[in-house]
Amino acid sequence: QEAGGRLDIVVQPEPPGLMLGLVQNGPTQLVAGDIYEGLLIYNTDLEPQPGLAESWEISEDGLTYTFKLHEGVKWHDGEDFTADDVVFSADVFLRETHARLRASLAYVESVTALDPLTVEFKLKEPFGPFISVFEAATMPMIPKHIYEGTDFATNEMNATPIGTGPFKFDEWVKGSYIHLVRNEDYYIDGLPYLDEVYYRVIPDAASRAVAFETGEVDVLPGGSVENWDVPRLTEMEGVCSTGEGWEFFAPHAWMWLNNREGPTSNKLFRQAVMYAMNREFMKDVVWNGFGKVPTGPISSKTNFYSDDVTHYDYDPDKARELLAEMGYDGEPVRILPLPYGETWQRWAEAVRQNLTEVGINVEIDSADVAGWNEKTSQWDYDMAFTYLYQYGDPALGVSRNYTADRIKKGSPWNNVEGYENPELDEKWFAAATMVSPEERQAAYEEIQKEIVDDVPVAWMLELEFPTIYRCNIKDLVTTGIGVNDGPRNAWIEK
Amino acid sequence: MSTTLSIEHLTIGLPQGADRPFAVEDVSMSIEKGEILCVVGESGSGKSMTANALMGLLPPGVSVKAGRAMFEARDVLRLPEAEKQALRGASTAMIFQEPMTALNPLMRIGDQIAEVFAAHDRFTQSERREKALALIREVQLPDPEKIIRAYPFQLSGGQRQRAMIAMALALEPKLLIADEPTTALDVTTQAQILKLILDLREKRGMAVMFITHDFGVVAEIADRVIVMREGRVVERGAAAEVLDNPRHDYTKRLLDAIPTGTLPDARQLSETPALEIKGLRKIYRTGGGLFKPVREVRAVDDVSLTVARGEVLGLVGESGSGKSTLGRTAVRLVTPDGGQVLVGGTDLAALSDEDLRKQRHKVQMVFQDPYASLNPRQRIMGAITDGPITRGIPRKEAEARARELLEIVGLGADAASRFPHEFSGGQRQRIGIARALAMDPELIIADEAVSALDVSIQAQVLDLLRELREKLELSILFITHDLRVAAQLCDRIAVMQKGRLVEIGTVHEIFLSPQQDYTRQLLAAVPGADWEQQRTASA
Amino acid sequence: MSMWKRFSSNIGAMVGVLLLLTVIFIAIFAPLLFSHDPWQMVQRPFLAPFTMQALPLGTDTLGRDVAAQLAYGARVSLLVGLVSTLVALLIGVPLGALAGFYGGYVDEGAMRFTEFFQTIPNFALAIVLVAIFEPTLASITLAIAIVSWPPVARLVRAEVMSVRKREFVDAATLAGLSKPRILVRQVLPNTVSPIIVMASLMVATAILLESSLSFLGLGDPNAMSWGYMIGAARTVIRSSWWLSFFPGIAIVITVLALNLIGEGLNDALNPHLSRKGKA
Amino acid sequence: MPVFAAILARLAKAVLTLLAIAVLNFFLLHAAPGDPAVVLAGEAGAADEQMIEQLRERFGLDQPFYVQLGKYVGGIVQGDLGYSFRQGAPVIDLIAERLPATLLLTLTAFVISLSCGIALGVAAAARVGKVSDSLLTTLALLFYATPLYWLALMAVLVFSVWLGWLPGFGYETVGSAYSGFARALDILKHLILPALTLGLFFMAVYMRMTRASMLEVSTADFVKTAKAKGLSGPVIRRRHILRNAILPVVTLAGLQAGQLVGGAVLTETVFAWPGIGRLMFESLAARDYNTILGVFLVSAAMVILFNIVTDIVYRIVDPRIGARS
Ligand SMILES: Nc1ncnc2c1ncn2[C@@H]1O[C@H](COP(=O)(O)OP(=O)(O)OP(=O)(O)O)[C@@H](O)[C@H]1O
Ligand SMILES: Nc1ncnc2c1ncn2[C@@H]1O[C@H](COP(=O)(O)OP(=O)(O)OP(=O)(O)O)[C@@H](O)[C@H]1O
Ligand SMILES: [Mg+2]
Ligand SMILES: [Mg+2]
Ligand code: NI
Repeated sequence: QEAGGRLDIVVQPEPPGLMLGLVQNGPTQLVAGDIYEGLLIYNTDLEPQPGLAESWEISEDGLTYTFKLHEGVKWHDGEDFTADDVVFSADVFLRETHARLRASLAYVESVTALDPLTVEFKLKEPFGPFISVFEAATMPMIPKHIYEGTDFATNEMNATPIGTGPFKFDEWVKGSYIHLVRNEDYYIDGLPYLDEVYYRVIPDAASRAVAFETGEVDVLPGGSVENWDVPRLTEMEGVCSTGEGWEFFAPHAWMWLNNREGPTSNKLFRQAVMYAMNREFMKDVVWNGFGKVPTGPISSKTNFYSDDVTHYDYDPDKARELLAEMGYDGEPVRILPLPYGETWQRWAEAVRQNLTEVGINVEIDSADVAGWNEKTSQWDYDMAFTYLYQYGDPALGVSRNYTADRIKKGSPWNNVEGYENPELDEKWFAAATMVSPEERQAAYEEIQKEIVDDVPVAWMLELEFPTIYRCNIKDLVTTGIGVNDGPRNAWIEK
Repeated sequence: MSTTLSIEHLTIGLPQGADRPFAVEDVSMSIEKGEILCVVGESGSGKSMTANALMGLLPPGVSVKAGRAMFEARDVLRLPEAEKQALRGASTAMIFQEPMTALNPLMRIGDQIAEVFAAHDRFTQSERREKALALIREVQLPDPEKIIRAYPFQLSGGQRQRAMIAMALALEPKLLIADEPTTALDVTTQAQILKLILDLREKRGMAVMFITHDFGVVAEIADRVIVMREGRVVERGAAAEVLDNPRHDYTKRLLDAIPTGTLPDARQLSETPALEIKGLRKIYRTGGGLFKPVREVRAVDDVSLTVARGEVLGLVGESGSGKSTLGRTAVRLVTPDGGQVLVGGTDLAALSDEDLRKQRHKVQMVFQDPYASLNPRQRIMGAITDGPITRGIPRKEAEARARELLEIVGLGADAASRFPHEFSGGQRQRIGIARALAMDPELIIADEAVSALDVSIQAQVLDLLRELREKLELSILFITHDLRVAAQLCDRIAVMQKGRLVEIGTVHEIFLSPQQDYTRQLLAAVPGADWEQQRTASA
Repeated sequence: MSMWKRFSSNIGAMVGVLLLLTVIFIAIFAPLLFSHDPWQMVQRPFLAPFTMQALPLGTDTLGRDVAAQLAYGARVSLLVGLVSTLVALLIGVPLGALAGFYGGYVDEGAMRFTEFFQTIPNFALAIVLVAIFEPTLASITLAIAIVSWPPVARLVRAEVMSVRKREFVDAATLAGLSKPRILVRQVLPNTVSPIIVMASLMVATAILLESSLSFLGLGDPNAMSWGYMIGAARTVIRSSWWLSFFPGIAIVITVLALNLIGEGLNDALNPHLSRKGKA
Repeated sequence: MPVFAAILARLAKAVLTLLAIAVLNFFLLHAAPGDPAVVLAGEAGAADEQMIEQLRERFGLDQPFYVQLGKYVGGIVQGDLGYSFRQGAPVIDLIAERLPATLLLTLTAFVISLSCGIALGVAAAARVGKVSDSLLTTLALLFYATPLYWLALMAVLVFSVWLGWLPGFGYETVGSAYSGFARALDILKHLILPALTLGLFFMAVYMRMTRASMLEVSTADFVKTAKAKGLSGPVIRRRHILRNAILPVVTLAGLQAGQLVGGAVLTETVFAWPGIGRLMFESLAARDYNTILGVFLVSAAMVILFNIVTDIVYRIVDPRIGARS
């Protein structure tokens, strides 16, 4: 390992803010992942590794989690990081601001600092995936001395975030770049190797590719360039790419099929849609071969995945049969693509073409990001593209899309399709609170088998976002969240 | 005396599609040192083309086809461009017809004059300024220090004309070409400029080619005269010779058409007024925008007068004295600021918009500029019948009447289907008259109805108006700046100055015993008055 | 008549007419020229041009026929250009005419209103409008019309104001014609030529605007337009140059043609210039 | 001094216009579908009702429309453009941060386009009818007709990727620690491509306009007068024709200079130029109302400002204005 050097990483779009406790969108996670840290880190197999917590223990009954914190950890402003900060973060700050974590914190009875370096989480009932919530963006550690007693959202320090991470915030030139510098006092000696990291804002995908080509930037995190450009870039000399580093998120793309009204409320129609689509072709052409056609709601990368379900292979005749059976009358259906660039647009076009071929009347709806959010969260769509992270466990990232208690107008991150199956809901809940992994495996297998027949949504692709970087950058992707905390271990070979 | 310029067999070709192949054909003439040669002729006879050819300023497409013009032993028509350039301004100079547009609007007068020196590399910067100042003094522009810094728009027409002359004279050219330099000016200013040119000729002995259509001017200044028609010289000779003993038919016709100074016998006027104007006032306020101070012009200031039924009242006065404004107020195209206008006893101001529209036909106007008053995209028939049809007369009937009127004004019924641009100026003027008549008006305001015309056409129109006055008992308010014309046609004459009515009386009163100084000045300024008198005496 | 003569003797203008007619022809007969619709995936993606006879211009990212896309794209691009210009004229001409003709408060009001639209940068306004109405062919056309009418209104107003001062308008008033009639019959016909010239340029600008919107992802996803093609192809500009090159050329040619026509009209309607131009 | 007073009066009027624009914009934007809270929540990758409620409250979106409007207008009157909750900063700061870059880009493009446009227009007019005139005119037409972004992409490709002469995007070399002259040079290098692409279109416009205007003026009588003075062709073109011909160009330029400020979205996007056009576009996608409104207001102010400047320039160029009715 060699110390020193600078890394230029593309960030797209420009993050709205860097205070990870307040904002957790992709770009924020990418940048703030170097500034803030969680108690645990997850490797590419999603096994917990020591982070701010040196070691941890889970009681037999699965109700008590005890964390031993690393010694000598300091905030970027020089204050000591202690168990009180953990309690403040989990119990006060994030309970108020972090929607996704809040769902998991509902299981938590209490968080207590046993001594300055020991924290204990007590749960009300067992919650299998609880060990997966300590990642930086899920439960980032927030400095108590800065935020306690203030209005979190408008605290002036949000502009100059203070964390414990390997890099310190230095400067943010809006519209251009964010500059982070090495944290000299990082608690692991020698880390990080790099002197500084620049996150570069380049709004146009083509320009981002050019930036990489001309050597302006060194790393293109997944999704920075359109997939068509990937082979061209990776074929360049001295350029490497990896599909790893997304295991924790396991982005799973599907189309919400509106279960409430229109043709899509008919199960036969939904099945017809599945058969009508040549998803392999789409993966090859639209996604340039990246990713994997999913079999159901749970990604093959996530724990408790099962292959034992009905497979919807491309079969237009079957689709036509199903349509005839339901008596489809040609009522037009709208497809709402995700406004995230050309790939998604092409994808919608390919779907439209497939569906048109089996006689479905399709029209592409269009909206910008705000419009997409509005339409999906107000349920004003027939079919809408989306993709969601799975966060390593079906109870964290999957069930929220299918259980009836998560049907709530106004948010695009729940059971937007309006799928209701009380029987299955019970099974989802039960599976979440089981303690033994074997039991859970069995439960989820059953769930998958059943839900796939219902086709509440049309599962499209397990997305794979290759990270493109120069080969002389080593150890960039070592964890399940990839580049988000990559610079911590990365080093440049001279 | 030596010859300054001699033109020999000059032929100038016009581009394809022009009304004739040559602008001028086989024209010869010469000008002696210190001589004023007047070139007269009908409009379009090639006067300007000849002048432009001499300066090497022919418009694109027009070119010299044959002949030569010897100036200082060189043929100026065939000099290379650089030499022409050296000649222009220095040895030959030209005053253009339109003083309003002939000056660069964005450049100070002084700079424009000094530029002549710069063009020929004479003098130093400060000397140029001095010289310019001296020239401005010489052409008698008021307040030279100020004028030198003024922009053209700040000068009156006459002043601009004089600035142009100053420019032309800057390098004391041997030959001055003046192309109708006074048509746009009122008589008083005109007189000043003529005097200036005569003075300069005396002082510097330059040769002058003076193009004009005004025989009064010719009589005043010409040494010799050349008469042109359709690109050819039809007559030439000493001024007195040509004016008094014209030999060519065309010259005779031209001279005959000049309104004589003889006054018609007074007629008995009816008692009933067709138009009464009482205490009329109109003030124009301009500017007042962001950066501009408000400027007020008292265009009509407390004017009262009456036009009786069947009367022709002449309205004369210098340019800008408010004649047109008065006329326009009478037809209510302009809303007065005070006073009353009664037409046949009704006060137009008291009417609602709708009623006013219905009463419109009673007073009609023949506009000063005949071309501008016709919609270029409407056929003549439409122009004439629009009004009557709006009044409720059936289309058929209106069209029949329109044809009849076109015959009456001497255009022929088939003129109805043509567009305005297909007529000559005089013809358009007559269309304007036909249009006014089509409305069966009681009163016609004729605003400079003949000023734009050749003398011969002018005579035709005047005859027509006279006839109508008799036949239809029409009243006419006849606005003009030409006193000779006024004397011919009018029963009474009103004189305006700076918005005020200074004098009103019968033609005989005004011409024979004018009461006001201003009227006397106007009468005295008529060019060629002496010649006129001789002419009338001998007639 | 003489105007048409002048126009037809202008080589540039005739070239423009010829080009435009070709584009229009292709647009109209697109369905006859191509058996498949432009969205249909007919071959493998990224087929280079001139390699297959049936697909002379190659295929795009999804294996769709570029030539067919170009032909169908002509329809949308022309339609957007023409209709938005028409709508802009429908807004701008009456407003400008009324403002110029009636003056006073009408003018003041109309001009303040126009000013409002002019102070927002027009591309930005177009983006906002399309975002608000959601990108459909109709909303895009409308948005383009909305941002392009103010100059029309100003032009018409200025023209009407100068024509209104001409004496033949006074003559018409004296003839007892009503104001609206004077406006419509006497004044407006005299303002057509600058409007026609402007309109021909506006069509061109509208086509460019539509393509710019498409580029930003604000095109109608159901309408194949040249702008869509370029927008879609820009990420592969390096590997598949033809995908953005052909529609780019198509836009250039059409805009060029419209400009040539506009310039020709300009010269033809202004005899002063045409004489000069040829000398 | 009356001119000074007049300018003040005009500025006062401009302020009123701006206020009206702010109100109208407010209506316009709030007519757009989409809710900033939902967008922000959406981006977070998870959201529940509580979060959205919180956000809406923070953004003031829970209040009735007229209260929001009143607050906004009230703020503007006090020179406060509001707060961007999305970016967690006062709008005025966000804009102030971006404005210099935009002004640099647009003014450079403007100066280039205007000076080259006029120069080429004059050149073309002087050679009217000749081959070189046709060549110049056609070239201008090409620039006019080529979609801006296409040109931009091509420019990057050629000059940045293939030739490697110029940086293809960005405002300056990030983290270069250049200062003083070196930094200026660095920024200049980055400026060339975007300014040229943005300028080319307008250059074409100005050139065509200058040419037409020159030709028209060259038929004026005073040009003949100038010739009669014995002035040479170039002097006449420079001193007489150009000055008169330039007026319509100035008017158009004034209007466009203002528009450029907010209208360079495409160029800023392709060249990753950190200007307010992009800020507007990105804020629009997020329905960050205050920011968009702020950008609109600032660019409207620019348009008005440039109009006033145009008027003053006009007065300098044309002495008739201010005296003429
Ligand atoms: N630029 C031109 N192109 C073609 N023909 C022209 C042009 N200018 C003038 N003509 C024609 O040349 C002829 C002579 O015109 P010129 O201007 O010399 O007449 P003029 O004697 O000066 O008349 P006026 O008294 O009306 O000024 C006319 O028939 C006119 O139609
Ligand atoms: N619309 C107007 N606005 C401002 N001032 C005007 C207007 N019309 C005329 N004037 C001014 O009013 C005065 C009188 O003008 P008017 O046209 O009545 O003069 P006139 O006697 O008809 O002159 P001419 O013989 O030149 O036709 C002039 O000083 C003129 O500048
Ligand atoms: Mg003449
Ligand atoms: Mg008058
Ligand atoms: Ni004709």
